[in-house]
Amino acid sequence: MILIKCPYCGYRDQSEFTSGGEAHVIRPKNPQSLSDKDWGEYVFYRNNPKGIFYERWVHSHGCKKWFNVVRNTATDQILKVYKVNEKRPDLSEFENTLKSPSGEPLVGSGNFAVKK
Amino acid sequence: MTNILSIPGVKVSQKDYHQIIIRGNGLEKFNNTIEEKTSIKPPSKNLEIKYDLNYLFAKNSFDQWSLILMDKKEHHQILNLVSSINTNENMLASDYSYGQVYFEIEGENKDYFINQLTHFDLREEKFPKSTMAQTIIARIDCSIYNLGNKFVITCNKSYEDYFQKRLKDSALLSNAS
Amino acid sequence: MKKKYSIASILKNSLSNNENWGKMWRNPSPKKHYDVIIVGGGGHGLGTAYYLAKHHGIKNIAVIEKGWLGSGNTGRNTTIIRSNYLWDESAYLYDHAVKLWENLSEDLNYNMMFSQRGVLNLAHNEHDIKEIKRRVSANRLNGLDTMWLDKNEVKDLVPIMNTDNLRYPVLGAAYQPRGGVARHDAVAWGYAMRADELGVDIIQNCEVKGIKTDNYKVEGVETTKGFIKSSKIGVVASGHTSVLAATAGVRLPLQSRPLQALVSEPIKPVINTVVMSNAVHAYVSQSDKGELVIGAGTDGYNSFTQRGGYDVIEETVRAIVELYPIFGKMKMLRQWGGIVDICPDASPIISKCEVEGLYFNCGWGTGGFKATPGSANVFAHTIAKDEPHKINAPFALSRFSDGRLIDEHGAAAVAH
Amino acid sequence: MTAINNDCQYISKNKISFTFDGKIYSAYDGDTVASALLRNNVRLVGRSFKYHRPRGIYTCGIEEPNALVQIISEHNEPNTRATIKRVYDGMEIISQNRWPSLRHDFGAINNILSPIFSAGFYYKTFMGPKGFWKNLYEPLIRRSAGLGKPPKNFRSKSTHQYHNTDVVIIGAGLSGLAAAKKFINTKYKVLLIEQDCYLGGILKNSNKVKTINELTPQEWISETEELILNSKNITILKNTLVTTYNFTNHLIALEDKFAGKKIELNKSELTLHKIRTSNTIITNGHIERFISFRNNDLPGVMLASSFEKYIHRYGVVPEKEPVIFTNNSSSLSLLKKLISLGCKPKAYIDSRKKDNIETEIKKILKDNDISFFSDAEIEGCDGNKKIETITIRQGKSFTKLKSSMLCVSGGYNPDIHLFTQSKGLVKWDKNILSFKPDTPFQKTITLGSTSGNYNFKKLCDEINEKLSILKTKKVSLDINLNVPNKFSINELWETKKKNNSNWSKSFIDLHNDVTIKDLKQAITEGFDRIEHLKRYTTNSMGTDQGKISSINSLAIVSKMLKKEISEVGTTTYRPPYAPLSFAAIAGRSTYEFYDPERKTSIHSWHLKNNAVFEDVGQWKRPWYFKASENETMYQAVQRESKMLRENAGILDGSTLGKIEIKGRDALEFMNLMYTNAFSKMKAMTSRYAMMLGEDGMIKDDGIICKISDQHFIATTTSSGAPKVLADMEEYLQTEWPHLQVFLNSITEQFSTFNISGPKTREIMMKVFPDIDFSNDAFPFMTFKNFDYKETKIRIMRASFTGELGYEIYIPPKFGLKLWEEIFSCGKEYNLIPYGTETMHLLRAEKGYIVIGQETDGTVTPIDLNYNWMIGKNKKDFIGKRSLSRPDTSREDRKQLVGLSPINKKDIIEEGQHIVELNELPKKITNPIKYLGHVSSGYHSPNLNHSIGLAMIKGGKNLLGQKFFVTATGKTKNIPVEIVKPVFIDPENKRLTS
Repeated sequence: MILIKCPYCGYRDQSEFTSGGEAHVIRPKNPQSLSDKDWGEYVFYRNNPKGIFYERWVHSHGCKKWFNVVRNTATDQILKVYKVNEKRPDLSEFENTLKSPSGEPLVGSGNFAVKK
Repeated sequence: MTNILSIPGVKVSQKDYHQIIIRGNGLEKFNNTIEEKTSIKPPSKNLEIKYDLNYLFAKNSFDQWSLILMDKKEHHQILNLVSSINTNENMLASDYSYGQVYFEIEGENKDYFINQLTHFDLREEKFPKSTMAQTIIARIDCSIYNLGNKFVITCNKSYEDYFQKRLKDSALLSNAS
Repeated sequence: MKKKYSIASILKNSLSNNENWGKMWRNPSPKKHYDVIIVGGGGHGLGTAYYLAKHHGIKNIAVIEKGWLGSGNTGRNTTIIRSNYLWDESAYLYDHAVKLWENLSEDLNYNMMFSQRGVLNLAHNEHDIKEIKRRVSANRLNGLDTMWLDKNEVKDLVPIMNTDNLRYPVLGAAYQPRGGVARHDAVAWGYAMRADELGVDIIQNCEVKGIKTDNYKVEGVETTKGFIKSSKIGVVASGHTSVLAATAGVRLPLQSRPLQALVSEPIKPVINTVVMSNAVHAYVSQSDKGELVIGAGTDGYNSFTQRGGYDVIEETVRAIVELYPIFGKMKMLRQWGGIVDICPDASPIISKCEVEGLYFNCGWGTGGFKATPGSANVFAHTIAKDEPHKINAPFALSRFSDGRLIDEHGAAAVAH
Repeated sequence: MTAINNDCQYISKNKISFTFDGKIYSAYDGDTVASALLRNNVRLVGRSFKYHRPRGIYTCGIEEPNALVQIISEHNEPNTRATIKRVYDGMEIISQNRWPSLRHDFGAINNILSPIFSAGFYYKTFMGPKGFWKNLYEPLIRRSAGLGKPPKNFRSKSTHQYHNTDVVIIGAGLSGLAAAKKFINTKYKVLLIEQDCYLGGILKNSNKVKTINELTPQEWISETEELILNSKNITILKNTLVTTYNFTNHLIALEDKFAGKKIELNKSELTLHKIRTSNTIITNGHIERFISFRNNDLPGVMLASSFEKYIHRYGVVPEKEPVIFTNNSSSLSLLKKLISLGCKPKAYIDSRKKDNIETEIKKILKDNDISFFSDAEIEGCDGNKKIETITIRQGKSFTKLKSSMLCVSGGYNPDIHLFTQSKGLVKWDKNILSFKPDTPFQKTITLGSTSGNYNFKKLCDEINEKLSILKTKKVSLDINLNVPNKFSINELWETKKKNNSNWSKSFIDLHNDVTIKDLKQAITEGFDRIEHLKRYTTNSMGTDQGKISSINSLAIVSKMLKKEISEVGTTTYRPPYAPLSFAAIAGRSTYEFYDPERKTSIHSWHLKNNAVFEDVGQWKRPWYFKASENETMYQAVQRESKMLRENAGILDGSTLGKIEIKGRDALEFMNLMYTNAFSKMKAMTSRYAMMLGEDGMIKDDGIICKISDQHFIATTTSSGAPKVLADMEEYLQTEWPHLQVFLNSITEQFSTFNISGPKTREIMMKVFPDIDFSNDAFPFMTFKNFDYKETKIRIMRASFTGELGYEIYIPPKFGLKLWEEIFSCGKEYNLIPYGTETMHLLRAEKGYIVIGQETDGTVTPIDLNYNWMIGKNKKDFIGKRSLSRPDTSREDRKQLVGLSPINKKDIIEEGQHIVELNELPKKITNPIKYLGHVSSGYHSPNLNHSIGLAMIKGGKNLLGQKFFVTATGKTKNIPVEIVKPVFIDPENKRLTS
């Protein structure tokens, strides 16, 4: 169970939060002007990277505020927490621990527990 | 006040308080309005609480405050205060007087006791005196206020029976061993 | 079939000290070119290769697996098989699978231990009852064997269940007698052995690093063992599918989530039915070894760590103890997690995409194991003919644009 | 024969008695089941999993693979480790997996048949004939597997305790105590966790350490414990085992509160500690591993350090004249101990070359005239249900010895389980021939033998150095040993068999009966990945998770594959470290506390008036009220429904969600959130409104009260309330932060009553004599606020039954009083209370939908003919765009219609489907086409026939047509007519009367 730092309440157990999926997906200003495909993308498609992921969380059992998190989905390490109105941090700020898109990080995961 | 339980190092009682939840932007005009209506300056720091024997005023988050009034008041007084705050377009006050229940927990073992029911970190450096937190206690959403010698915990009234039972159950089982 | 297993072959080998068994599959180095490459060596992928070779006459096939065969969700699930889904499209697909399951051990001459001990889906409130009764009626019209059982009939099937003295009493259940469980590893091994016999190259410990395309056409895969050419690539990589799709510039409506499961220590048979519940969320069956195999819900966030939150384990065990108080005296032996790829409508995608020669079989979420033979069978058809089988036609990617979703959140039985 | 070590300080002299397989034995307070059985010379304690081979006690701790017993006196608890479980007076224990008795077990036939039960046996047979697997083979296999019997009636009172701390030290052995000492009186909050009831670890369990800082080990433990206890910042948890190491230093530990005592049922027998720490120090030591040889599972084979532990920790010498077989230097302490107790080992077999064996060992053996075999190994042992003879191989010669016990040491594995659970990386160490922790993933420190440091002299430096990252004190340890300081080991995993018999077995996994031969066969068959091997042979998948054997199997496999062991890798170590009680995991949040119950302020009245409750989310809502003891639900609902339409009824609607919405941009916000248009709506009026998801599907509904353009109150469904508020907050915070709107949930701040029926107005006038309830003054869908006694109330004219109706909102404190007042006023009008079921029936008569019944996440407002609710001129609202997708604008979507039976006596069942056939085949093989399903079906007491609402493909265009509805258990379908979905008062005369 990971520990998440709510920008307003401090570190809390993950069970107090709800994930809101990918961050920085902006609701289209004029949905009527979109094609079915583009609208479908907005409603149903979200990035799902292994590695650095920009995502939203809400402190649903606390202050009920939304915020953004940069997390490595390959290790569940939280790399940054920032408020909704703050600028999206650049990808270059974070170290990607994967050698290939579907690779494994150098931590004890699955069958990769042995240091070679 | 109702005594809920008393075991070595822990005493829990239930209180009848009034409460108003206030939403707003926290800017100067907001502060002035609140001070004018309540004669209390709202706390400005997130999670901070101001209190004395009669009231407890907490900033729950950047746009939300809870004002708990401990002294007995006519309900109309509270309702008038609520509507008077609500005359301001960009403020919302809701009367929370009777929809919440209040428990006071005191005694030297209160931290250990509450930590049977919540993961919340009660250590002084993480949850200092005169601050509040919203968290999960006994599986339900609660607010907890640290008044130094005691904690005040509030939750929705519909959970009153359940919450009382959980407190008593914890006391019984922690006492027994 | 070259390797023929039977009690006779076992006796024969026991005489030679079991030292002369043949290899289940070869360990080939990849060729430069294949007619079809399947990415993902789980049950679905190996099955696809098997059916491609067996039914569609394609022999030059490679299955490329990052780890070892069945190392993903095939080897990590709670092995429940059933087809009692609400919508026609799903019922057809999953029952296609159940029918294949019923003959799979004989077809592959490898015992999958498909045990049709019946599956119960419990109702704990009025809403559950309404949902289940509707499902039972729809299943009936689709020729499935689902039925409604009242509380007493449930209790007869599972005497240890606490039906009354709990927070959300058991009010009844849907029961599908043809449902059951199977031995998950055997599925991968059986398919692998027979696919290998038919000439399929199974390449383990070979990670696909990217799918190469040119002008919306696939050219091959870049792997840790070099580039391998192919004009048809089927991706069946469960949790990692969207990551691989991205290397070909294809976006999929998938989210990868942890899904956890656990087993208890083994005891003598005590529960002979598979029991699932949504409101008191857990599902349980007892393996032939005697372990209680218990499934939890998905965690609510994306992760590829194969490790979910402890709170999910706690939630599950709470539900188990609530429904079966005697299990309070049992102990959890192991817990583990897999990575499931979840679609917005809780139904899979078995589909072509905008890139020619690139096919996806994904989005099975929490329920992919039960579909393994059916999914593999129609996916092989889709790849061989370059058009979907009529069973998987509704499971196209286009449904996320035109809105023809197959919303199975109710039937998925796992809280999302 | 056993002997006693009278120096043991951990066992009291209080005699107790217990039974094992019905026979009474005596033991001492403090004994484990295993030490008590050994004390009584009992060696055979169980039967193995697959071959039902006789098994004894192999170890003295958590790693035990064999000695699992069933505790009859504790609700039949199965699979309890005899080596951990403490006995108490009157305890009843039986052995497992045998029939009819432990000595004469019918299942042992499996042992004779064992050559055919080779790896993969079940996969390769029983494929047919059809039906045989299900009906014959599987039931047989199931019955023979499974170890213990199921537990019996049981309800636990296990509790949870959360901790937030700076440092956790796992294991209070030598390293753990030394580490704890460094934290004495520092600013750190420390938890020191020990699985035993005494601290000391190796110091109390063995003879290995002679003195520390010139104190005896026991003196040093006592001194250190006292220092720790006096330090306010350190808490010691005894009888507590850390089982799970999660992300961000989250640990799970299980405390046995009744270790060695009879459990009292009204008390918490276990406490699960859920710990969040900043740093974790793992000092839980090492586990001795075995060596595989022929019949290495016979009762009497025991690990050497476990043997030593029985002597030290429990004061039992399991056998006075055992044979010792080792490949390393550590067995010296056992040798010394035995001799000091006047026992004499029968022989000492060391696989190391004579020159490599420590002089001290050789001297002791010689001085005491003990048979000594160097550069030798055990070929195997033989005997009936116990060791009788032991065969030693030295070069080409074989020696047979008679002895009943064989102590084996194959070296030690650092206990890396928790470290790998934490996702740390491990590395192979050639010096100790084992994996040891390498790169931690979290803030994890390993010390002492856990970290692979087997050198006592270097321990102090290691601790001081590794803990220097924290502000701690320096400790010094001056340790004198009974074993060589430099650990020396000779690689030996299995010994060579003399003859290659089909029946001879060298076990690699005792618990699951996996032999080395099985591993070989699996590799022959191509299972050359370690995880495949594990799954194919079930190696290390037993309840001990291969604690004493998994590294051995890796080593053996790597040799077979001619690979480096680090290439072979380990299998995944999965939590928990040791089997973890389900009751403890569940804690108190099960049974009566499984899910909180929410009650309205009227709950006590409902109870008094014979309400039967329905669970709606966490709420308890009256489902119906029993007028008499024998009244059925059907009768009650028919009665309530009829009474209401004739007179009046009142429903406790307090559970409905209520949200207060206020701010400059409230109107714009509401227009975006709901399908309806609110701009032209007058102040102090209300409107039925609908909320969609972005996919265009109906999510929730409710009544919106408009106080002004800046102030609204929305009601939601009872179970949808939290989600609606959360969604509103989400849009405000993340999509439209420019909108100035504030939200408060006020669900709990009001008791809400829905009173309706033709007599309602009279009742309301009586309750509130000052209020004008006339149609002109108080028209339909308006609301007003009034002073009422010491508070304020809001009354809205609205109805969900189709009758004249009002909703009253009052603060909960005054709710019950008003409710009672209404009843006393309503008495003369035959006012009745009614529940949710009657509400559902009445609204179905009126054709009103219920979220989650008519809708199922695939229904749009257009499908319900609710086009009028969609603000046509609104540019945008949540879900609007989705309504014009090809699939949502199809003509033949499922649409809401009413169903009326042609034969008025027929019953339309909810959930059944609408078909074109009047009869179904008995067995349906080809799918039958259907048009849709019955979403609501009731017998209407007011129409006196069954009615239905249904969602039917292209339903709007099928009005007046005849179809059939299926019926449970019948092939004959019910003929129905498709009608408009409204059965009562289509002109809304009653509503607006």
